[in-house]
Amino acid sequence: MNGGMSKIVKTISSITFPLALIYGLYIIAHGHLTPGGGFQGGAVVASGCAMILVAYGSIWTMGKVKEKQLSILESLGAIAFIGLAFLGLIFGFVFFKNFLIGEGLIFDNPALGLSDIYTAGFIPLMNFAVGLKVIAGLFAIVLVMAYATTKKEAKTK
Amino acid sequence: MSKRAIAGAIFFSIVAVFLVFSALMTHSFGNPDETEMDQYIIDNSQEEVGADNSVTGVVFDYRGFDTLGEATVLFTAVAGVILIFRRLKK
Amino acid sequence: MIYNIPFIAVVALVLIGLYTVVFKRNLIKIVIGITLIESGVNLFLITLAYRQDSTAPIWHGITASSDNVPFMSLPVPHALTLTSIVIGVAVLALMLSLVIHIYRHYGTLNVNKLGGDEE
Amino acid sequence: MNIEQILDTFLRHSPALIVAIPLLGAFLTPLISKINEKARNAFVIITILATNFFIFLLASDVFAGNIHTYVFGARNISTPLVRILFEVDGLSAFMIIIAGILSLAAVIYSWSFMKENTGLDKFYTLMLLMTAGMLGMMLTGDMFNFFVFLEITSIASCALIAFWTNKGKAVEAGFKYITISAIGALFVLFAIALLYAQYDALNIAVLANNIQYTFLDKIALVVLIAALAMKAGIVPMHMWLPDAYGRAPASVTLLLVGATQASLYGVFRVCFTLYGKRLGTTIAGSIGEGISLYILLGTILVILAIVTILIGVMMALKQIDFKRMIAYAAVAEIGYMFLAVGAGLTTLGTAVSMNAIKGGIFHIINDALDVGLLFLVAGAIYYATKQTSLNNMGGLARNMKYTTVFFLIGLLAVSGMPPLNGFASKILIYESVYQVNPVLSIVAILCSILLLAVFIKVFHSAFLGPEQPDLKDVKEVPKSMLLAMGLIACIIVFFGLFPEMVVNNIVQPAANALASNMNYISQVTGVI
Repeated sequence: MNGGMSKIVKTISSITFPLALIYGLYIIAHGHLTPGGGFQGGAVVASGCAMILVAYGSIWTMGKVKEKQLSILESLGAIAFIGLAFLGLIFGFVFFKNFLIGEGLIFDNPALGLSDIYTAGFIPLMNFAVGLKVIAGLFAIVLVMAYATTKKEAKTK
Repeated sequence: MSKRAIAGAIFFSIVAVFLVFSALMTHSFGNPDETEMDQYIIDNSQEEVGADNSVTGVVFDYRGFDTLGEATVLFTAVAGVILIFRRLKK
Repeated sequence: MIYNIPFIAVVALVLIGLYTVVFKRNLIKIVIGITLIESGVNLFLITLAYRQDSTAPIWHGITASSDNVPFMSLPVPHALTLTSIVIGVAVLALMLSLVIHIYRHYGTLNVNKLGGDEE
Repeated sequence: MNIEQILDTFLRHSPALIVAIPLLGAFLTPLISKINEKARNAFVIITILATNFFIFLLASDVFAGNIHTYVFGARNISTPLVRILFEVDGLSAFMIIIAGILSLAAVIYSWSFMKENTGLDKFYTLMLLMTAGMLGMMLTGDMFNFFVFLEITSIASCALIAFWTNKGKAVEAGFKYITISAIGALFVLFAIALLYAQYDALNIAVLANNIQYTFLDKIALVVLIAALAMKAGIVPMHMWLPDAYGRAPASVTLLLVGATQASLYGVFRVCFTLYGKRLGTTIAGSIGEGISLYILLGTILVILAIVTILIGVMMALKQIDFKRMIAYAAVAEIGYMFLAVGAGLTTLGTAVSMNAIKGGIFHIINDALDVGLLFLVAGAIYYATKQTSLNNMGGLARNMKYTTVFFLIGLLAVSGMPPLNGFASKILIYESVYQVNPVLSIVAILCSILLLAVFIKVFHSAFLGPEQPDLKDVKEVPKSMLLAMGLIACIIVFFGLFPEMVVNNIVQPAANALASNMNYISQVTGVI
C-alpha cells in the first residue's frame, strides 16, 4: 500500500468525512443568511476530501477520482456562475443583475410580502455554483500535488 | 555582507519606514473617518439584495464581479497546477 | 497612538514577511514570507472594518426598520478580505507546485545553488 | 430589431462582454477539448475574434469622444457608488486594442507552434484567462477590481512561463515571476487599503474626486507606482523579465508583453487619473503643492528610465541567446516608455508634457508590436532549428525567406529607423526629453543606435553568412505562424507609413484622457 495510513485513521476519517460534507453543504446553502457562503463551505468540504486523501493515500484516491473529472466539474461550476451572470444580462438587461429578486414568486423579497425568509434572488444558486467550483478546484490542487510527490517517492523505493 | 544583502537592507528599511508611518497616520482603530458607502450597504442590502448577511450581499451582488474574478483566480490556479504536473510525453 | 496597536501588528507582520523574502535563501521560507505579507495585508483590511462596539453585519431576524438595530461593522472590507484570501490560496498553490518542480530538478531548495545545469 | 439597434445593444454591453467572453471561453475550453484538438483550437480563435469584434466596436465609439461606463448589477450609477464600475476612456480603449491584437496573434501562432506539446487544453485555457485578465485591468474603474485582474494575469502568466517544465530554467523563471508579482500585487492591495481607509471608496473616479493629498495618500502613491513599475520591469527589479521572456514559449511571451504593458497602464492611470486632480489647477496657472511631488516623482522616474535603457542595451550586447537578447531589448524599450512618463510628469502642464505623453502612449503600441514580432521570429527560428544560441545559427535566409523579411521589419522598427513606426514615437520622446535635459535625449538616441547595432549583428550572423551544415534542410515555418507574424508586420508597416493618422485618431484621444481627468471623474460623479 502506497501512502495509506493505519486502519484506525482510515476508519475514523471515513466516519468523519460525511460530517464534514454535511457541515460544508450547510454552510454553502445558508450563505446568504448566516456567516459563510460558497467559498467557505467549499473549503470545508475540500478539507474533508483532503482528509480522505491523507488517510487512504494519493494512489488509492487517484484510482477513485481523476483530476480530469475534477477539472470538468470545476469548469461546470464556473460556467454555472458566469451563466447566471449572463442570465442577468438577458433577463435583467445588465450583466450581473440579480434578476430573480423582485421578479419571480419563489425567490422574492419578504418586504414585498410574497415569502417568509430572505431568499436573496440568485445568490443561493451562485453559492452552489461557487461551492462546486471550490470543492472541485481545491481537491484537484491537493490531489495533483500529493500524487506528484508520492509518485516520486515510489520511484525511488 | 554581500552587495545583495546591502541592497536588500536598504530596500527593507525604506519599506519599513513607509509602513510604520502609514500605521501611525491611519485613523485610530475602531473610528473610521468615512463610512458613507458601507453604511449605505448596511442599511439597504437586506432590502435590495434580500440577503440577511450583508457580507454575502456585497460579495455576490454589489461586488459580484470581483467574486467572478476571484473564482477565476482559483480556476487559473487549478489549471496552472494541473498544467505544471502534466505528463510531458504524449 | 495606543489605539493604533492593531495597525502596528499589521506592519510587524508585513515586515517579518518581507525580511524573510529578502534575506532568506530557502525557497520554502520565501513562500512562507509571502504568505506572511499576505496575512498582514488581510489583517489590515479586516481591522479597517471594525467600528467600536459593533457587531457582525448580519441581520438576524430583524430589518432596518425595526427597533434597537445593532451597530454593525463595515461589510465591504470583509468581502475584500474574502477575495484576497482566496487569491492568496491560489498563489500559494502555484508557488508550492513550482517549488516541488525546482526541487525535482536541482535537488536543492537553496536559491544560491540553483541554475547549475544549463540545459 | 434592426441591425442598428442590435449594434447599439452590443455597444452598450461591450465593456462587460469584452471581459466576459474570454472568461466564458476559458471555462468552456476544458469541455470543448474533449471533442478534439482542432475544434478546441478553432473555438479559442473564434472566442478571441469575438472579443476583438467587441473591442473594435467599443474603441471606435470611444475614439469618437464618448466615455463609456458600465455598472455591474444595476442600470444606473447610484450614490454612493457601491457597485463595480467599468469606465472606458481613450486610454483604456487604446490599451485594449493592443491586448486584442496581441492575443489574436498569439493564439493563431500557437496553433502550429505548440502542436507537439501535451497539456494544450490547459495551455489554451490559461491563454484565454490571461487575455481576460489584461482586458479587465485595462477596462476597470475600480481599484480592487484592478487588483483582482492583476492577480489573474500574473497567476496565468506564471503557469505559462513554466510551461516547459522539463527545463529547470523555465520553472525557475516562473517562480521568480510569481514571487515578484505576488509581492507587487500585495503592496498594491496595501495601497488600496490605505485609500479605502481614508475615503471609504474603491472607485477610481470617486477617489480621484475626493483625494486630499494627505501624507497617507503620498505613501499610497509611492507604493502603487513602485509595485506597478516593478511588475512592468523597471531597473532595480528588472531581473525577472529577461528570464520570464526568454524561457516562456514564444506565443506566451507575446502575451507577456501585453501583461507588462497592462501594469504600465496602471502606472499611467495612477499618476494621471487617480492623483491627477491638481492637473487642472496647475494648467490654469496656480501652482499647488502637488506639483512638487510630481516633479520629484518625474525626476526619479526619468533617472530610473535612463538607467533601464542603458542596462537593457548593454546587457543585450553581450547575450548569445536569441530570446534573452530580445528580452533585454524589451527592457530598454520599457525604459523609453518610463522616460516619456517621467518627462511628462516633470514638465506637467506645458505643451512639452503633452508631447511626451503622446510619445509615450504611441510608443506603448509600437513596443508591443515590434518586440512582439521579434519574439515571434525568435520562436519561429527555434521551431525550425531547435536552436536558441546565436553561435549555432547561420545562413537561415536561404530557407526561411518570409521569416527573414519579418525579422528585418522588426529590427528596423524596434531600433527606430525612419520608415517604420518605432521612429515616429521615439522622435516625439526625444523631442520632449530634450526640453527636460539635452543629455538625456542624447543618451536615449545613442542607446537606440546601439540597439540597431545589436540587431544588425544578429541579422548578419543568423540570417546571412555561411550556412551551418546541420541547418541545411531547415524548412519555412507553418502557415499559421507566418500568418500571425504577417498580421503584426502589416500593422507595423501601416503605422510606419501613416503615423500622423494614427497619432490623430488613436493616440490623441488617449493623451487627452491623460491630460485631464475631469471628464473621467464627471462621468461618474457628475451624473448623480
